[in-house]
Amino acid sequence: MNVLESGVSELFVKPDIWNFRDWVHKNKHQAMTEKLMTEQEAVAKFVADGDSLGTELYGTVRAPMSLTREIIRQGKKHLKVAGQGITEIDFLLAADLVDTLDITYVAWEVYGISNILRRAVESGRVKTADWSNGAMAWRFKAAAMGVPFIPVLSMLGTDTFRYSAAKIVECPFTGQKVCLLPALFLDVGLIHVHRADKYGNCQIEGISGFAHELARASKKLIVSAEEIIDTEEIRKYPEHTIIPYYLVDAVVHAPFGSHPGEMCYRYWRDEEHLKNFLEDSKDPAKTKAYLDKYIYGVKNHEEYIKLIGMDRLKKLQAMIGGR
Amino acid sequence: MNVLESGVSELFVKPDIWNFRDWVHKNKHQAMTEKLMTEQEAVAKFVADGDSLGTELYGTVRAPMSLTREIIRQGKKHLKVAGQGITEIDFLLAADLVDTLDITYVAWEVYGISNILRRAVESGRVKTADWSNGAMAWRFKAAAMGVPFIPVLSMLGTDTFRYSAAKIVECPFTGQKVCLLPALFLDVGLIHVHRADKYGNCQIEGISGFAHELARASKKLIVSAEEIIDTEEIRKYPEHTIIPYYLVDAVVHAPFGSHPGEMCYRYWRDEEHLKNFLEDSKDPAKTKAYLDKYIYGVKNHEEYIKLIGMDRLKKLQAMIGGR
Amino acid sequence: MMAEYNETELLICIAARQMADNTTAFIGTGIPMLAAALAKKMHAPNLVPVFEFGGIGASLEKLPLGVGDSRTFHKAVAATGICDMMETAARGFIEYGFLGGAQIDMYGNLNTTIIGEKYWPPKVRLPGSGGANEVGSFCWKTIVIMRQHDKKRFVKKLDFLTTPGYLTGPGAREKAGLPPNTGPYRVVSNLGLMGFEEKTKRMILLATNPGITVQQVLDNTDFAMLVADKVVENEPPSEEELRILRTEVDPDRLYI
Amino acid sequence: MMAEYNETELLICIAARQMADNTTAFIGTGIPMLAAALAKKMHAPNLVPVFEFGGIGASLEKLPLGVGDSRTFHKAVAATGICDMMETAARGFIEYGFLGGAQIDMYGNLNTTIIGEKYWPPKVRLPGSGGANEVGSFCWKTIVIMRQHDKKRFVKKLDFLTTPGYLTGPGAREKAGLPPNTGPYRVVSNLGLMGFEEKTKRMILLATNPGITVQQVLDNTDFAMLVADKVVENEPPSEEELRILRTEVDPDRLYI
Repeated sequence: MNVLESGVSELFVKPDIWNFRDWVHKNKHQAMTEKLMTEQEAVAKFVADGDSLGTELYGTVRAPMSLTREIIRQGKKHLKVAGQGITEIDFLLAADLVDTLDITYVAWEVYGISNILRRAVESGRVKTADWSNGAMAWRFKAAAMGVPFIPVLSMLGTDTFRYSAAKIVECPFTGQKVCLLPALFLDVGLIHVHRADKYGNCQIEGISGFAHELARASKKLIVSAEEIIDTEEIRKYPEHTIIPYYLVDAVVHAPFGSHPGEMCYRYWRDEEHLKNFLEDSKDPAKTKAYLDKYIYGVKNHEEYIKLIGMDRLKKLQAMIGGR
Repeated sequence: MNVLESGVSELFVKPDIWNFRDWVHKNKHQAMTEKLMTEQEAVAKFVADGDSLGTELYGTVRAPMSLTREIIRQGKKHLKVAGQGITEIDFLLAADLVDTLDITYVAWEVYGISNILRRAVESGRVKTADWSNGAMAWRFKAAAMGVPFIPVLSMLGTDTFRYSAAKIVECPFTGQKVCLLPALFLDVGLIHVHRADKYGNCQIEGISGFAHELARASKKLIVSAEEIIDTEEIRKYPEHTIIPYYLVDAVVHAPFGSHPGEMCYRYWRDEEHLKNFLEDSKDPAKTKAYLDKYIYGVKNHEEYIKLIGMDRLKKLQAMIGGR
Repeated sequence: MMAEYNETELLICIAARQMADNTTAFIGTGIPMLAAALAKKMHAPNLVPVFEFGGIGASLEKLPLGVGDSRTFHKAVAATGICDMMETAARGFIEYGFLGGAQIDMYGNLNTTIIGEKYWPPKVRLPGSGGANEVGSFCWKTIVIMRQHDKKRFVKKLDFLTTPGYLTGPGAREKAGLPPNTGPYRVVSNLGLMGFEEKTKRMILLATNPGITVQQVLDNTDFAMLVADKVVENEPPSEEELRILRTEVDPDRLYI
Repeated sequence: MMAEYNETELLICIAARQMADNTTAFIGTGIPMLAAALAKKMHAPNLVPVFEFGGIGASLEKLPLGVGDSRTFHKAVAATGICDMMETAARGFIEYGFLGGAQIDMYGNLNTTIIGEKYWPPKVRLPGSGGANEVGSFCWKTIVIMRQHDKKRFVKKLDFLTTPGYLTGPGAREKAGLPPNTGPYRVVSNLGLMGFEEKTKRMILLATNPGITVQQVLDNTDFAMLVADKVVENEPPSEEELRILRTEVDPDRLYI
């Protein structure tokens, strides 16, 4: 294939579909098996040093925060992170567990840029390749399709393309320029959902972000759920299953698993907590103190919930909008 | 782009995304406007001779049969049909309205091959290009993504590829052979759904086939619905909207719109009617008689329903499984 | 006393026995549906049927009439769409794929598109690939059902190669760009059960059906069929298999 | 008597006025959300807000805090995902796109990635493209909000071209492979309102904000800004606009 232009950044994860297929065939259960376990068990079993890792959805929104905290607690390091997010990426960077970042956006939206990202990248500790938000989602989509790349018409003409690892070719049907994005197959994906059964069949309410794509792009998939439901419930509305069991390796029951982020129809985001962390994040020592208190200082998600306090969490529940 | 091999069939519809974008921008409403109309109005307004046309789902399953019958009644001809189906394709072919067929599968599943297809294609009246079922769905997916092609790893090594209009190239990331499918942008798409509001926001129960993709691949989209619901219902469960209003040009209220096919959770397929048609289809005169009776002989879907009879339809309702 | 059975019942039973428990299987219309339902009720209760229009893990309490009908996702664990199913197979999640064909060659390649020498207009137009091309490309093991074993169907050269078997032999799938370690696994016909020889990827007779000789199979095959060192005879349907098939799987006798 | 207002309120009002009724708009965090909500309550009741993580046509009764939060799809007509949204824009269904940036050049190209000369390690690491690259590539008309109009932000040369404006001038977008007839439409800053000259695709001053002179705008712009033949003065926020903004759009004063 005649390549007109290539992005100059390193391709941190090679788009090897044959390797993915073989891994799946050797390691995943085709039948429905029970996968309920704790965060500790799931992370110990399915996250390894050096893994490529992706989280969904987005820092303050339906994010797998209890899983992220457990990864930090267990000190899984040299991670290759697919960086779309806020809190979860900030945490991983602050704990110094990240080697490379396929970054599209790490910041606090209206509250501004991430101080932790700045320190991690400007110091040269973390290597980056840049992509657009669409590009990252499409890279997962390519992996979900089981193909090595996917064509898109964005990224073109920009430094975002130039400092990615994408390629531009000429379309053999129309002659137009097309940007090819390499599929992003992850070693581990983390997704927080509203409901799952013990086999890993999952339902999500509201927007689905890139859950469909990331779930299918992951060799190992750890799901945390606000609620564990009976499989009969799943079978009653099969069209609501966004993640079928065979994609899933571990199901973790994690009420308030997205805290300090929100979970639509369940609880609103903890604005005060987030603002305090954002303030702390300006200073490395205070950032460390935050991690010490909220992550290293608690044994597990249950203790974290106790530390935050049910009164506070009930208030967040009361603040969330209905349908 | 260095093409290793090209399918030899004609590309009946060019994958022109710029043309699609311009058409959409000039002709579609961005705001929510009321689109309720009859089959007659919808087909008269939005189907033209020579159009490329696709139907979803599949002959005997949630198929837009009332719309298909109306197209035949109005004699829209020289159609370029995306051929995945049974009854609806047989009807269009029998009425001699089809010039070209991007075919993946036209047959009666366990009841065997289509006699009407045989007559239409073996006589040389209808030109064909062959594709796999996945390939056709992916061609719609490419169009839905707004790109001119999509890579897949099927079709390779076969005559199905050779007599398609696809191309094989070398992946610039991995060096492996990849089949590129041209996007299939349709002039008109027809989809039958369970529920729609007057603006065209649609919900589908059960499997969604390729509704997501075909809806997004169509310049003009006509939706028929078993039930017209209030927009408040749509807004209550926005995650159940598979087709948002802006894709839709016409909403037709068509109870039993999939007859003689089934509609999951609503009514079972009319086995006797289908078997009789299948028997009739063996003979051109009898096929014509069928069309005369059930299509040309009735003015509209309402009359068709009367002809079939509510007693019969109620029996089909009683035969369908629950959840 | 041996139970009486017809040829369809025999095919269903032999096909059902090929599927291991705790696996996923891409199911087509007809015999594969019955075979999957029977297997689930016999030796493979945890078999997960997958249908190309989106049904995953249906109960198969009632027999579907088509690969998209509501019975393919009745009490299923998921009901998605065709792209998701094909892509699930593409990513290596589906063990078995069931296929049928008008013609098969010695490498397990299949024709379901046309009969005759010319593509268009063809002498006989068949249905086309449907999902077969993806099933034959992506599933780890494909099982082919051929109801009629004769020289017109087990041919030296296909009129049209719709769905890939081993193409032209060892290494050909990989060379064409198809996934490694995939391909035809079994062929179930009214005369016997065939597999594919490891080295040559050629079709090899493993077992004959009750009352059928090896010679009869060879006489009804246009290409040079390999023959296993020890060809066994397939067990006829057991009474248990027949009872389940007739009273639970297809009580309305839609297929059998 | 003229109502008092702050700079943020002015920016919101001017941004809101740029959106026509009966259109779709791709909405980012902050000012675009307030502008869209205000426009809906003023002149554009049928404006449809679209958010990148899947919210389509939300009521915007309560102000979202992020582009994925539950308010972006509260009472929405659809709640899908990021791919669907980006692809909807790719197919030409989205009229307006709202963007912001750390730097903008005379062709409306934007930088939100790094400050400094070296990509890695950079002097200052900014958030990255996020959805901006797709918004700037696919929406028909992009509207850029620049809260601070000065020479460090309205620059001759970007440190990094994150999101495409007109790139290097007329025809450059098309040459790069981007959709025809798209690109930057308006730039709303604290000093004035800019557009892009038809022929040269260069930024052109259309209107100054109340109390701001043309010369002030030019003095605070590093590149040679074109100036319209007749530069008008933007109307200050009306009492009606301010009332709605303060009591209905952002009663908790999260942003204003």
